[in-house]
Amino acid sequence: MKKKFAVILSMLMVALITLSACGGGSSQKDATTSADGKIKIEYWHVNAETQGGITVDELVKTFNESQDDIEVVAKYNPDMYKGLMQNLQAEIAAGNHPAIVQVGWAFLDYFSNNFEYQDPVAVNEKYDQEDPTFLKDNFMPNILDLAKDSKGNQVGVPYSLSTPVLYLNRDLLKEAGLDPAGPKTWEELNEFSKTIKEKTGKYGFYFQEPADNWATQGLLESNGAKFITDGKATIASKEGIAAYQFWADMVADGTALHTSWDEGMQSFVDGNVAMAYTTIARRESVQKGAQFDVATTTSPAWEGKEINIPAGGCFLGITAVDDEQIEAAWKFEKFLYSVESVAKWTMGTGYVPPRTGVDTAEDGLKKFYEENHMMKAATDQMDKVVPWASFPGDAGLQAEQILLDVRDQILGGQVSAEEGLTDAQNKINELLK
Amino acid sequence: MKSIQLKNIVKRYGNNTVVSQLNLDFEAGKRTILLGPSGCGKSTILRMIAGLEDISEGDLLMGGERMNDVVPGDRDVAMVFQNYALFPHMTVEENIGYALKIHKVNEKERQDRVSSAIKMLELEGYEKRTPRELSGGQRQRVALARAVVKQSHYFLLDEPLSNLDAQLRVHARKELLNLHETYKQTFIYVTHDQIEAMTLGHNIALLYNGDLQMYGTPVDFYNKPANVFTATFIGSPSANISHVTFRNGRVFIGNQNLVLPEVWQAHLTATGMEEMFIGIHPETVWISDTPTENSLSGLVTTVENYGGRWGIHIDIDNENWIVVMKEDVPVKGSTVYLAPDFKKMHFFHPETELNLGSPFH
Amino acid sequence: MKIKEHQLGLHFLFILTVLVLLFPLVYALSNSFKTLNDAFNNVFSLIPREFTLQNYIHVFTRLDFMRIVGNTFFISTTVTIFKIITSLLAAYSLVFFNFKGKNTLYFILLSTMFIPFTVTMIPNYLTISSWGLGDSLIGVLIPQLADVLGIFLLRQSMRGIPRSLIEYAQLEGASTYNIITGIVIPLIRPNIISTGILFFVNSWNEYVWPVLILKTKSKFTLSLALQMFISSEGGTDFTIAMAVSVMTMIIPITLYLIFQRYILDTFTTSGVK
Amino acid sequence: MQKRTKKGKWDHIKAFGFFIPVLLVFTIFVFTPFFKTLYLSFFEWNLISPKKTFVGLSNYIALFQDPVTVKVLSNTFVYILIMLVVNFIVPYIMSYMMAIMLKKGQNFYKGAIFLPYVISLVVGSILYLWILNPVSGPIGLIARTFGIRLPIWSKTDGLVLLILSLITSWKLFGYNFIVLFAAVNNIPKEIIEVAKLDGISNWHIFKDIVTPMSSATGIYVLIITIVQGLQQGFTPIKVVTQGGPNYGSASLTYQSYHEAFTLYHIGKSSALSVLTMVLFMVLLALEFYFVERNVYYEN
Repeated sequence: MKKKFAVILSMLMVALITLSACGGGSSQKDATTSADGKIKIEYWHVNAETQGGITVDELVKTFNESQDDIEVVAKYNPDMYKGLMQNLQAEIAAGNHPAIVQVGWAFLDYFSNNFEYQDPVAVNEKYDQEDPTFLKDNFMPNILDLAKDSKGNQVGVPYSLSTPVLYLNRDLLKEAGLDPAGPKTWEELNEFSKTIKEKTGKYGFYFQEPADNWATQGLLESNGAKFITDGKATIASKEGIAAYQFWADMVADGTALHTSWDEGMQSFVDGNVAMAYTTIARRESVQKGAQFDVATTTSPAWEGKEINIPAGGCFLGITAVDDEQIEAAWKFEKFLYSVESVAKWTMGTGYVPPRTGVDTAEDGLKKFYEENHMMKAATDQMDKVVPWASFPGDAGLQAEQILLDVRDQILGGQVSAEEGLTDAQNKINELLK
Repeated sequence: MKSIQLKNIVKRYGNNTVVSQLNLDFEAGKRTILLGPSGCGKSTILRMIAGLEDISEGDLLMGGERMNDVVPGDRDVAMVFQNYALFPHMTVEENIGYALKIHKVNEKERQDRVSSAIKMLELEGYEKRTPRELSGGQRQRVALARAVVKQSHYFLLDEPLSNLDAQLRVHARKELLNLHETYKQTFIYVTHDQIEAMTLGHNIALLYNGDLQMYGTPVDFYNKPANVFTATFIGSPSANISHVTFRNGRVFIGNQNLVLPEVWQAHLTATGMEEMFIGIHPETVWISDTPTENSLSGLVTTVENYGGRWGIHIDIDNENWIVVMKEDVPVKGSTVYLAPDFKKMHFFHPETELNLGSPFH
Repeated sequence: MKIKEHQLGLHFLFILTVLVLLFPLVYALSNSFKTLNDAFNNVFSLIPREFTLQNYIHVFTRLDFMRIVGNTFFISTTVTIFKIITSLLAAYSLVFFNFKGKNTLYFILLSTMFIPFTVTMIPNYLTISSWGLGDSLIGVLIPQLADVLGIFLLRQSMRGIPRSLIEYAQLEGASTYNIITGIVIPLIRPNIISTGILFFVNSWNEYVWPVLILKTKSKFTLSLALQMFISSEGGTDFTIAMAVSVMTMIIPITLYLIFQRYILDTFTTSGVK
Repeated sequence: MQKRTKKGKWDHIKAFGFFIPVLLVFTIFVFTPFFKTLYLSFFEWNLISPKKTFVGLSNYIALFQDPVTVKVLSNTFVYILIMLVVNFIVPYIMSYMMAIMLKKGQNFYKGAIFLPYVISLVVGSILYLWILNPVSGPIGLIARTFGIRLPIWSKTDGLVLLILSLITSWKLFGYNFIVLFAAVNNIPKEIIEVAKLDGISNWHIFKDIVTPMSSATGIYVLIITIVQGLQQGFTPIKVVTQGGPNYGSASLTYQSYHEAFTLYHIGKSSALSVLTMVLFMVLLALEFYFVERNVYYEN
């Protein structure tokens, strides 16, 4: 009897060990070549089903069908670019390398400082003998520059490009007797909001509050402030403070809603907020939920000033390390940047095409734009796009965090914009030393 | 049948010695009772024999073989637990057949043995019931059947009747006797009840604080208690013990004295002691309400009705005695005169409390 | 008369508690049958303005949902079986054997309940990855095996078994194997079942770890399926998320309803006796 | 027949052998990581860099100088406090009401109240995020019909702690309730009947008879509430507020997750985890002191 028991016990152990061993065999050994001898590369993305996940699958499928010796495996990373960066940290710490990853703009410098990556222009030249200048030929220099880090290295190629636009609930605007075309300036937006609050009792405005400062940068820099000047934080300039205080004042007098991104957009979509300033990537979800006459308009300007809005979204970085993988990664990347693929990407997500020649091409987006007026606001302002302020060095993420912390303090009314921003600026510059 | 011998057995839990240097023989085929108040170590001894407790020192011989390190399952003992230890998830039948199943006795024989045990203990008709559907008495019989069916040499019982009510207990005692007469195993029975011990035992081992107080037949226990403890433990009510002084052929109790018969005088003089304990069983004293020759006088403080017998509590110069009588009961507060039966009297050593012996035995 | 009012008040209190606790479930169910538009604009009504199965259809057509359920089921079942066996052995050892350092060992194991999972997360991720188990179902389930809850619960229930039953079996020569399979397991079967269900449900609801480990769609579990419809940038597709939530809840709730009595009994003895 | 003998140590070996599977997984996935975290708390590291810089105690010093630590600690204590009220005192009183006062419907209430315990807290958090949306959720809309604008709780210090605790309690309430109910229900009815005959009020019965007689379970639930609250409280924080506003809802557990996976301060995160563990260990010591030592288990 005891023997029987010992047998069972040891079977249990063996099962445990083999379970782990088997798992290892299937997922690890052939990470680079699949069973049929194909080169297998991983494409890491953040695109949930509501944000282009469907299109990613289509694109990968099309590409794999067109290739005999390369197989792309798309890997979804939850929790956006931050989540992807977390997973990448851990994966690389464990000694594995995906081939292509989406890197959020806020992580540009962090990525280039901490990860091994391939300069896409160099890869283009080295591995694509037929078309060694593909990137230079098809990308506007200012767009390609978005993916340069603070030291001037080309870290990747812009892929998902978004800009913040102003969403309008035209029904509410009309109800309050306002121009349904929406405000053109921030000052006007303030007036609109006050009227809406008085006439309808609802919130006039919601300014997006995600875990980054992308739209905030647009608000401040359009007023003439600069997040970063010569590698130092300069956010607490007169203009920066004024713009921030403007937002805080709207929250304080109850015309603007101060809440989390999802809740804020929920309230816009169900008609409790008249105007929302957020990314064009939300277009589809807003359109699907809204029961009212919804429209978008270009980012408001400050009276008499130029609009400066940062590019949102991500670039593609090549993290493959051996030649075979890099070459395969390039082939896939080139496929993603073809006119057809980019068009598909825009239609599936609402991101603005990063390369030239897509907007007007018949097989591109011409028809799509004609049917989707809401996209127009985003494409119209592409010439105003500036790089996302990415603080240099290892402390960049913490600098970003300091700005997020101060946002809650200022909007919550605990400190004035002047105090908050000055303090944040000092802290960041202390870190950047 | 085989005997069990304990040789210099010691049981310790940490620094706490529960059984010290115990030597005991359990005669083959005889019923031996381990008797004693709770905490005296009697159950521990039983469990050591069964192998459920390790033996700290000494030898356990079963059938002449040293068994200290043999696993319980191979000691060939059947045991009945105080709470019966019936498996609640098995039927009566399954419970009884469990041991046979474990020992891989073949199906046919198993059935035969189980059904004969069931018949023997009058459990027919209850085969398919689970223990919780049985009465206390029935459960006790299942536990017995379970032990019987094993046909082992040794039969250990740990207070098997303590969960039964008084009437059932008498019946169950008789049943146990019948069982043993049939199978004649070496039978060890743990109890704190002296009546059970007296009625069931061929031999009784009385324990107190892990020490053997007396080993003997039930008759010896009453007639020749080995020491004060034994005298007070046996009998209901137990023996009256008083400190006395023996001088000039008399024993002095308080301010009174009794003249001892000559045989006693000689016997006690030979011990050379003056101070000692006297032990007198309550049934061995005559009481009268008029003064008699060579008697003690005392005041009746309480009269208890035992049903057909009375217990008379008497204060003899601050010594409290109990006397049992059947008729002519004195009333509370009256003065009575006590004349003990000198043949049934015991004297004990003042320090060791050992029986000083009797010239009548 | 005072007594009656008193009972009424009590019932009111308990019904209110039940409503508060169960409202989210009803809300999820109701919204999973609404269109997104309906969900945004018809907040109050628990009955959809236009009843739609679109959310469920979407989930099933867009995702290989049966596979996702299968993956989750595989992980939860495996975790449950292994944990029941290992916990049973450990608990048996704690209750019915005496050995040096037993209490210390139990103390140490019990104290792991108090280790915040953030402590073990990073090193475990590295371990799993270095074994080549990143992005695999096995990688998701293995670390879940280190859980003291089962030892705790089964130890409690085994303590309820009268020692004499085990002693009797030993006396009859039953081996440890016989005792465990023939006596201990049948006697505490309800506790084993409910502990198993708890393991299953906890593993089923596991969130942070699978989301950290899994990346390939064919290996997704329900937690990731839910995550797929929540994106900060693209927005949350609320009604689809609700459909996924309902699908996620169905199995634990069904199990609970079937074995409710066992589960409640086990927990009523998991306290301190 | 050859008799098997107890081979002195065999039982010990078997007893220990039964622990091998458990010890194996615990060693790999709990004990080793535990010491690794302790080790990492003395380094500065970002999880991927091949270079770990030994910094001695400076991570700990930085923690003690950081005002955020103070805030997170005080949040944690507020969470604990709210949990104790909502998840310990309330179910204690309610279990008394059910066991002693309520005459009918016990089984239904028990079953229904326990139900959320089997449901994912992630699902619960998402649901409550919608239901409790102060502008657009059902409660917010009702309030508005009365002309009240609810505070935006997710951005309001203090209030955010309360709401997140309530969300966590939604899942854990049932378990605590059931366990406490069992303890209260196990008190011999005669004792309470005698008290009622003597005209003692329900409150006094609860305070003077029920609480002391169920105190062992009471303390167990008390400690489980604190610890589970802290562990499970992580989920709604992560799903709903990500620690905001300005660390207004971050607990110790969340903060060490945040330091590690948002800022990649592995050293500082580890130090914070160690600090959290010390806190937990104190609670555990209390648990053993009160529950395991002072309680007599019948064999």
